[in-house]
Amino acid sequence: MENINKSFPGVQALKDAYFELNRGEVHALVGENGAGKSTLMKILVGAYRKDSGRIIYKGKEVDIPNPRVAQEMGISMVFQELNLMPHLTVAQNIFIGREPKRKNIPIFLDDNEINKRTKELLDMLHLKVEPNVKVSNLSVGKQQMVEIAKALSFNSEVIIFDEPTAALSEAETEELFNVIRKLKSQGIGIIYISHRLEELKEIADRVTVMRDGQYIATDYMKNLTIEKIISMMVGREIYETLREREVDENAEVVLEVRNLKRGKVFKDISFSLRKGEILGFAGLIGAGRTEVARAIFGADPIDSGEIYVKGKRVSIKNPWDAINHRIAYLSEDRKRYGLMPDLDVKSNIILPSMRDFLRALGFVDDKKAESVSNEYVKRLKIRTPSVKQKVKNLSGGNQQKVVVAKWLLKNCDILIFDEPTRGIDVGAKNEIYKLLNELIAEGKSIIMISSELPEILRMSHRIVVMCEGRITGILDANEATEEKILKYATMYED
Amino acid sequence: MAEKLSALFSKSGLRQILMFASLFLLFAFFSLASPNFLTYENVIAILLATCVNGLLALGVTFVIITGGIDLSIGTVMTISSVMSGVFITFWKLPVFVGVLGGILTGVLAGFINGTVISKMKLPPFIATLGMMMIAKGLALVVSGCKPIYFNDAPIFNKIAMGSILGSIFPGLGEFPNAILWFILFIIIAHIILTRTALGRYTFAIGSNEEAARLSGLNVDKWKTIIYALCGMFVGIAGVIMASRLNSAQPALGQGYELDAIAAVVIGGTSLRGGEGSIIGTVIGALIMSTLTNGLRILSVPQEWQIVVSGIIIIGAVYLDIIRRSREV
Amino acid sequence: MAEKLSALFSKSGLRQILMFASLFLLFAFFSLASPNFLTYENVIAILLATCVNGLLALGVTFVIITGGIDLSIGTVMTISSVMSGVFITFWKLPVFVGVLGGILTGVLAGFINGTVISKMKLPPFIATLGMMMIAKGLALVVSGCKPIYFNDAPIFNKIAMGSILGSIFPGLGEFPNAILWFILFIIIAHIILTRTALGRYTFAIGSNEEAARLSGLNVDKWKTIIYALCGMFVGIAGVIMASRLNSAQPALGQGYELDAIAAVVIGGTSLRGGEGSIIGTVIGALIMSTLTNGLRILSVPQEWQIVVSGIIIIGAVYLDIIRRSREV
Amino acid sequence: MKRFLIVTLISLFLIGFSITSAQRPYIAMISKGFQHQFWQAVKMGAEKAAKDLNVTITFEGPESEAMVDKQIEMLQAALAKKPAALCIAALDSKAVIPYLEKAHSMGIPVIGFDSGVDSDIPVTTVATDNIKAAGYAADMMAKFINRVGEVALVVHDQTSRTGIDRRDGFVNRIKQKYPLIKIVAIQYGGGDHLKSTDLAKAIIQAHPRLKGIFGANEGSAIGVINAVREMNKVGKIVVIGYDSGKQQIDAIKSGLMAGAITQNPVGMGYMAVEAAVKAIKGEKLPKFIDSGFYWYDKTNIDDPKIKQCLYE
Ligand SMILES: Nc1ncnc2c1ncn2[C@@H]1O[C@H](COP(=O)(O)OP(=O)(O)OP(=O)(O)O)[C@@H](O)[C@H]1O
Ligand SMILES: Nc1ncnc2c1ncn2[C@@H]1O[C@H](COP(=O)(O)OP(=O)(O)OP(=O)(O)O)[C@@H](O)[C@H]1O
Ligand SMILES: O[C@@H]1[C@@H](O)[C@H](O)OC[C@H]1O
Ligand SMILES: [Mg+2]
Ligand SMILES: [Mg+2]
Repeated sequence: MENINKSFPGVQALKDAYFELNRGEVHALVGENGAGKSTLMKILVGAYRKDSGRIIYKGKEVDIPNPRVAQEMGISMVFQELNLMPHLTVAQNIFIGREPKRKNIPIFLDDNEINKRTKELLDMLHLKVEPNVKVSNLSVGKQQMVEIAKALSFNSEVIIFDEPTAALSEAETEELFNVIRKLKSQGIGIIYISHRLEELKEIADRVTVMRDGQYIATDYMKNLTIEKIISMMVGREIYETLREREVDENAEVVLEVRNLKRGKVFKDISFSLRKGEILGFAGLIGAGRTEVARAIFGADPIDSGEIYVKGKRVSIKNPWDAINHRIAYLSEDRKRYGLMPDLDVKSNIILPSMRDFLRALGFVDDKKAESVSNEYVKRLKIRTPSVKQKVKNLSGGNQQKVVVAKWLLKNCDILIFDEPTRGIDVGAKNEIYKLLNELIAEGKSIIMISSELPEILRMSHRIVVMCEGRITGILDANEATEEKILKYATMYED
Repeated sequence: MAEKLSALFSKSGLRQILMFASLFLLFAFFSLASPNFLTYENVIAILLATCVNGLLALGVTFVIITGGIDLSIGTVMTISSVMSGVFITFWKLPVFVGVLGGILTGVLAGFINGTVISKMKLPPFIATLGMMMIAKGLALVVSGCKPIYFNDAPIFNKIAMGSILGSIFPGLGEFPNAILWFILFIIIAHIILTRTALGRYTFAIGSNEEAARLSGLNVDKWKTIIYALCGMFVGIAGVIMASRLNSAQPALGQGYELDAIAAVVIGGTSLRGGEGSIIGTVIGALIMSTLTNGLRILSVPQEWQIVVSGIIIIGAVYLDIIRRSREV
Repeated sequence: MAEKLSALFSKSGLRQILMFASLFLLFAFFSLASPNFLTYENVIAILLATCVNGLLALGVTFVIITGGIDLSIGTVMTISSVMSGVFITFWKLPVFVGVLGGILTGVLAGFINGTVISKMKLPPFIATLGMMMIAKGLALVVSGCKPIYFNDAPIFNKIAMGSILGSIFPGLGEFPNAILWFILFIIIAHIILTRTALGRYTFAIGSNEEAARLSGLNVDKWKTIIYALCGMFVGIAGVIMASRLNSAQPALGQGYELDAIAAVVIGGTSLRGGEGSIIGTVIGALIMSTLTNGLRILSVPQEWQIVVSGIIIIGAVYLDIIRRSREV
Repeated sequence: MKRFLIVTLISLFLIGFSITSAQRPYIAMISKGFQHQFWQAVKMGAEKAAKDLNVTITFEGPESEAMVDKQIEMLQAALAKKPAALCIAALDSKAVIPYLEKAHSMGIPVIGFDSGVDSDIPVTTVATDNIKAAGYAADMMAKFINRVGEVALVVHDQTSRTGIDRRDGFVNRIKQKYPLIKIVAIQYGGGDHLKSTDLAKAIIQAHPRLKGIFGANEGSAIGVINAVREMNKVGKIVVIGYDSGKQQIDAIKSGLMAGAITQNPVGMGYMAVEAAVKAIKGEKLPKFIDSGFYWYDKTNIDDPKIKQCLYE
C-alpha cells in the first residue's frame, strides 16, 4: 500500500501511509490511538474507499471497492469493533454469505453442515461455545474469538487482526498465537495490530510504526526493543507506572459483598474493598467477573446476597441507586454499554454528572460542559477535532478514553473498571495507571477487572480470581504470580 | 417424525404453542359469550377476513425483519388489483395473464421501493410513503376513479371465492379458496424465511447491516430483493381482494398498511429488525380479525368496539411479553 | 451579535440554511407557475394550514428522537379537543380551564403511553396503536358521536383565529393567532431539545438506551416524561384545531399521525433515534403544506396531486441526503 | 392491568349475553359509515323506530366509504347472528350481492337504504335521489349568481356513490342548463372539516373571480364556510351546502351560506326499520321508497317540516 490518503469530516486520518506485507510473515502495525491503523486496514478490505494512493497485491495494482472483492482476493479481517450479527447463531455468523446448500433440496440451507464446520473451527481454537447459540448471548471475549474463527474460515492468504487480544485473557491469547504460527507456516501473511507491545516479542517478525496517519518506519522485530518501538510511536520515552502507596490495614471497608448469587452465572461471591485499595479481578473469559460487577452496579438483578457500602446494608436495584451510593461502573463493552455514539464527546462525558451542569429550569450550562470536557480531553489525551465531535467518529481507543472521562468526572468513591485499558495505547495506558494512583491517593477505591495479567499484577493490592462463576482465590499482591493466578483461574477446568 | 414430535414438546416447541395463548383466550372468551361465535361458518368468516391483511402482513414481515418498513403495501395492493382489472376487463386478456400482471405490479412497486432505499439511500419510511401516494394516485388515474368489475370473466371470482375443498369434501360446505391460498403462502413465506439464503440474509441485514456488508453480503441487492418479495405478497393480496369483491376498488387500501404492520408487531416481530417469525405474524393477524369479528358478534356498540380492541391488543402483547420474560 | 452573524455564515450555519433548499425550490417553482401563489394571503394560508400538523410533528419529534414512535397523536388530538368541548360547552367551565383541560388530556394520554412503554415494556408501536384506538373510541363515546360547538364561548374561537398581530400592526391585515402560537411552541420545543437536560436525555436515550441507563439515567422516568411532553403538544394541537373549527369534531384525527411523522422524517430526524432537530421538523411540515397548497392552486387534478406529492417528497428528501453527503 | 382486562372482558360478556338473550326480533343495519353526523342521524331515526315497533337493532358501518371489504365483513358477521331482517346501505352496488343472496337463501329479508344495489333481492329501498338533489342545488346556485360566472365544488370523495352522484348531478345540470357558468375546480377533502377548509382556501386563492362554491356534504360545506370567512369573502362568494348540522344552520341564519340541501336522514332510518318490520311480517312493500330531500334557506329554516330533517 503506497501513498494512501483518507479524510473524514474534520480529520485527515491517513497522509501518504505506506505498508507492505510478505508471504508467511507476521507483520505488526503499531501506533498511538487514532494513528490511523484501523483506517488503513479498512481500506485494504474494502470497508472504506481511499481518497488516493495505490494498493499492489501480488505484484498487480488492484481496486478494492467492497468487502466482497477483498474476500475473493483472499484478504480477511478481524475488526476492532466487533462486527457480528447478534441475532444470528455463531455458525450462521461465520458462514454468512457462503452457506452450503442441502444436497437433496438445493435451495435450502444446510445448517447441520455449517454447525459441523463451525464446531471444527472452534475446536481448533479450543473454544467451548456451541455453534448454534445466538451471538448476543456471548460475552465480549467469546464474541472476539468467534470473529477470529470467522476470519480463519475464509482460508485467506492475508489475515488482518485488529487488536484481537484486547478482550482476551492470557490463555486465549496463547491459543490465538498457536493458530497464527500455524497460519504463518502455511505461507499466509498476517497483519497484527495491538497495543500489548510485549506480545510483539512473541509473535511479530516485522513491525511498522505509524504516527498521525503517517508512515514512520519498518524494521525486523529482532532489531527492536519495546522501548524503541514506543519512542517511535510517541516520539518520547515512557516510564512504567507501578501502584503507589500500600493500603492501610485498618482502612475503612467501603464495599462489602456477601454471598451474591445470580442464576447459574455466579454464586457465593463474597469479598471486601478498602478505602484507597485497588482490587484486581482476574479470570478467564466467561469466568463471570463482568456479571458480578454489573450486579453490584444494579444493571442486572441478583437472586440473593447482601451488599454493604461503608458498613451500611444497601439495596441497589438499578444503576442510579448505585451511583447514589457513589459507585461507578465502566463497562467492558463500550459500544453496547458505554457510549451514545450519536452524541458528541462533551455530552457523553457529562451525562452521568448532568446535575452539576444544570442551571435554573433544567437548562444545561454548555459553556461549563465544554470547558470541563476540554480538561478531560487534555488530561487523557483524547484525540478529537473538538469536544463537539460525535463519538462514533473517534478511533476505538479514543472512544474508550471518553468512557473513562465520563466516570472520572462523576467522581464516585467506588469505581468498578471493567477492562479499562482495552484498546488503549501504551502511552495512554500509563496515563490511566497514573490516574488510578491519583484516585486512590484521593481516597477512592477501585475494582479493576482485567484480562491482562501484567496489568493486574502491577496495579492491584489484592487480586480476586474467579472461575466458572465462583471466587477461587483472593491473593495478596506480594504473593501473587502469573502461575498462581492461572492455577486458580482454571481450578474447575478439565 | 418422532424427532419432530419431541421437538414440539421441547422448550422452543412449547414457546411456539404458548404464542397462541392470547388467541386461544380470545376464542374461548367469545365462544362462551355468544353461541353465534364458534360456528363453522363464523370460523370460516374469520379466516376469510384474515386473508388479505394476513397476506400483506406476510410480505411486510420480511421487510420489518430487515429493520425497514413498507407503508406502501395498502395502496400497492390497490393498484395491483386495479391492474388486474385493466388487463382482464379493459384489455380482455386471459384471467391467468391478468392475475400475473396484478402480482407483477406489486413486485415492480416493491422493486422500486427497494432500489430507492438501497441506491438512493432514502429512509424506508420516506421511500415507501412516497410510493404509497404514487400508487394511490395512479390507482385512481388508471381506473378513472371507478371500480372495475370482473363480470365478464366469472372464473376470476372463483380464485378466492370458489370452494375446491368443498367440492372435494362436500361435508366442508363452503370453504373459500382464498383461505387455501393464504395457507399456501404462509407455508411458502415460512420456508423462505427459515430455510433459504434469502431468509438468512433478511435476519442478517436486520441484525447488523454494517456487519452484514463487511461480511461480504451485497446488502443493496438483497434489500431490493426483499422489498420486491414483499411486493409479491402485496400483489397476491391485491388479486385475492379483487377476486373476493369481484371488483377492483381504486379508493380502498390506504390505512391497510397499519393493520398489517400491527399484525406483524403483535406477532412478536421487532420493528428494530433482526427478529421475527411468520407464525407470529399469522397469529397476530388472526388475533386482529378474531377480535373484530367477536366484538361485532357480541353487538358491542361500534365506538366501544374500538376502545376495547385497543385495550385487548395491548393486553395480548403484554401477555406475550410476560411469557417471554419468564422463559429464560 | 457579530459573533452570531458570523456563525450564521460558518459551515454549520450554512448547513442550516441549505436545509431550506427543497422548500425554497418548491416556493420558487410555484411562484413562477402561478401568480396566485406568492401573495401575502396565500402565504398566511399556508402557514395556518401548517399549524396543526406542525404542532403534532413538534411533539412527536421528541418521541422519535428517543427511537420510539407515537401513533396515537392523531386521535389523542381529537379527544383533547373533545374534552375542551366537554369542559367549556357541556360543563360551562371558563374557557381558560377548558383549554387547560384539553391540553392536560393530551398530557395524560402521553403519560399513559410512556408508562405502558417503560413499565410494561410494550413496543411503542403497539402501546400507542392501542392508545390510538382507545382515544378514538372514547372521543366518540364522550361526545356522543356529535360535534361539540363552542358558540357559547365566542372567545374560544379567537384563540386560533383572532388576530392580535393584525390589531397591533394594522398593515398586516389578518394574521391568525394560531400562527403565533405555532411559532411560540416551535421556539419552546427548540429550546427544550437543544438547551435543557430533557433534550439531552432525549438524544441519549435514542442513541443508546442501555448505555444511558448504565450512565445512571432513570430511563423509564425520562421516557415517560418525553411521551407526556409529546402529549402536551398534541393537546395544544387539539385546542388550536377546535378553536379554528369552532367545534370539536370527534370523527376526525385518524391519519393525522402519518402526516406528522412524515413531516418529522422529511425534516431529517431518523426513526432509529439519536438524531433530529426541531427546525428540520418545521421545514418538513412546511414542505408538506406548501406542496398541497401549491398543487391545488395550480388546479392539478386531485389524483395527480397525490402522485406528484409522492414524487416530490422523495425528491426533497433525496436532495437533503445528497446535501448531507457532500458537506464534509 | 390484569384486573382491568378481566373487568373489561366480563362487561363485554354481559353485553353479549344481554343482546343475544333478548327476545325481540333483531334487525341488523349496515350503513356506509358511523362517525358522520349524517349516519348518526339515520341511526337516531332507526333507534326511534326500533323503540316504537319493539324490535332490537344494531347499527354499524366502516370507517370510510372506501372500505368495501370491511363492509362485507360486517355483513358476514351480521348474518352469523341470524337477524330477522337486514338493512344495508351498500358501498358498492355489486360487491355485496353474494351476501345478499346468502341472506335471501337464509330467508332473511333485505332492505336497502341510502343507496340501492344492482339486484332484485332487496324487498324495498329507502333512499334519497342524490343526483336530483344536487341538480336542485345547481339550480339554486345559478339563481344566486345570476346564471353567470365561475363556480367550484368541494366534494367529500371521488369514488363513493354519494360523492359521485352529487358531483355529477351538480355538474351535469350546470352544463345542460347554464352555458355561462363555468366550473373551474372540483376538489375532494374526504369530508374532513380542517382539510376541506384549507382546500377551499386554495381554490379561492387560485380563482380570484370565483362566484360560488358548492360543498357536497357536511364536512365539505363547513370547510367552504370557514374558507370564505377566513379569506374575507363573505358576501362575495355564494355558498351552497348539503346536509345539516349546527354550523350550516348558523351560517344560513347569518347569511354566510345561501342555503343547503338536506336529506331526511332521521326519516330514512325510521322508514328503513319500519319497512324491515313489515317485511318480517310478510307485508307487501313498494320497490322504492323516496325519503325525499329539501332545499332550506333563511326563509324556511324554522318550518317544522324542514326542521324535522335537520340535526344540530
Ligand atoms: N468514520 C469516521 N469518521 C470520522 N473520523 C474518523 C472515522 N473513523 C476514524 N476517524 C478518525 O480517523 C483517525 C484514525 O482512526 P483509526 O480508527 O484508524 O485509528 P487507530 O490507529 O485504529 O486507533 P486505535 O488504536 O484507537 O484503534 C482518528 O482521528 C479518528 O478520529
Ligand atoms: N446475556 C447473556 N445471556 C446468556 N449468557 C450470558 C449472557 N451474558 C453473559 N453470559 C454468559 O455468562 C458467563 C459470564 O460472562 P462474563 O461476561 O461475566 O465473564 P467475564 O469473566 O467478565 O469474562 P469476559 O472477560 O469475557 O468479559 C459467560 O459464560 C457468558 O457467556
Ligand atoms: O356525510 C355524508 C352524507 O352526507 C351522505 O349522505 O352520505 C355519505 C356521508 O359521507
Ligand atoms: Mg483502531
Ligand atoms: Mg468481562
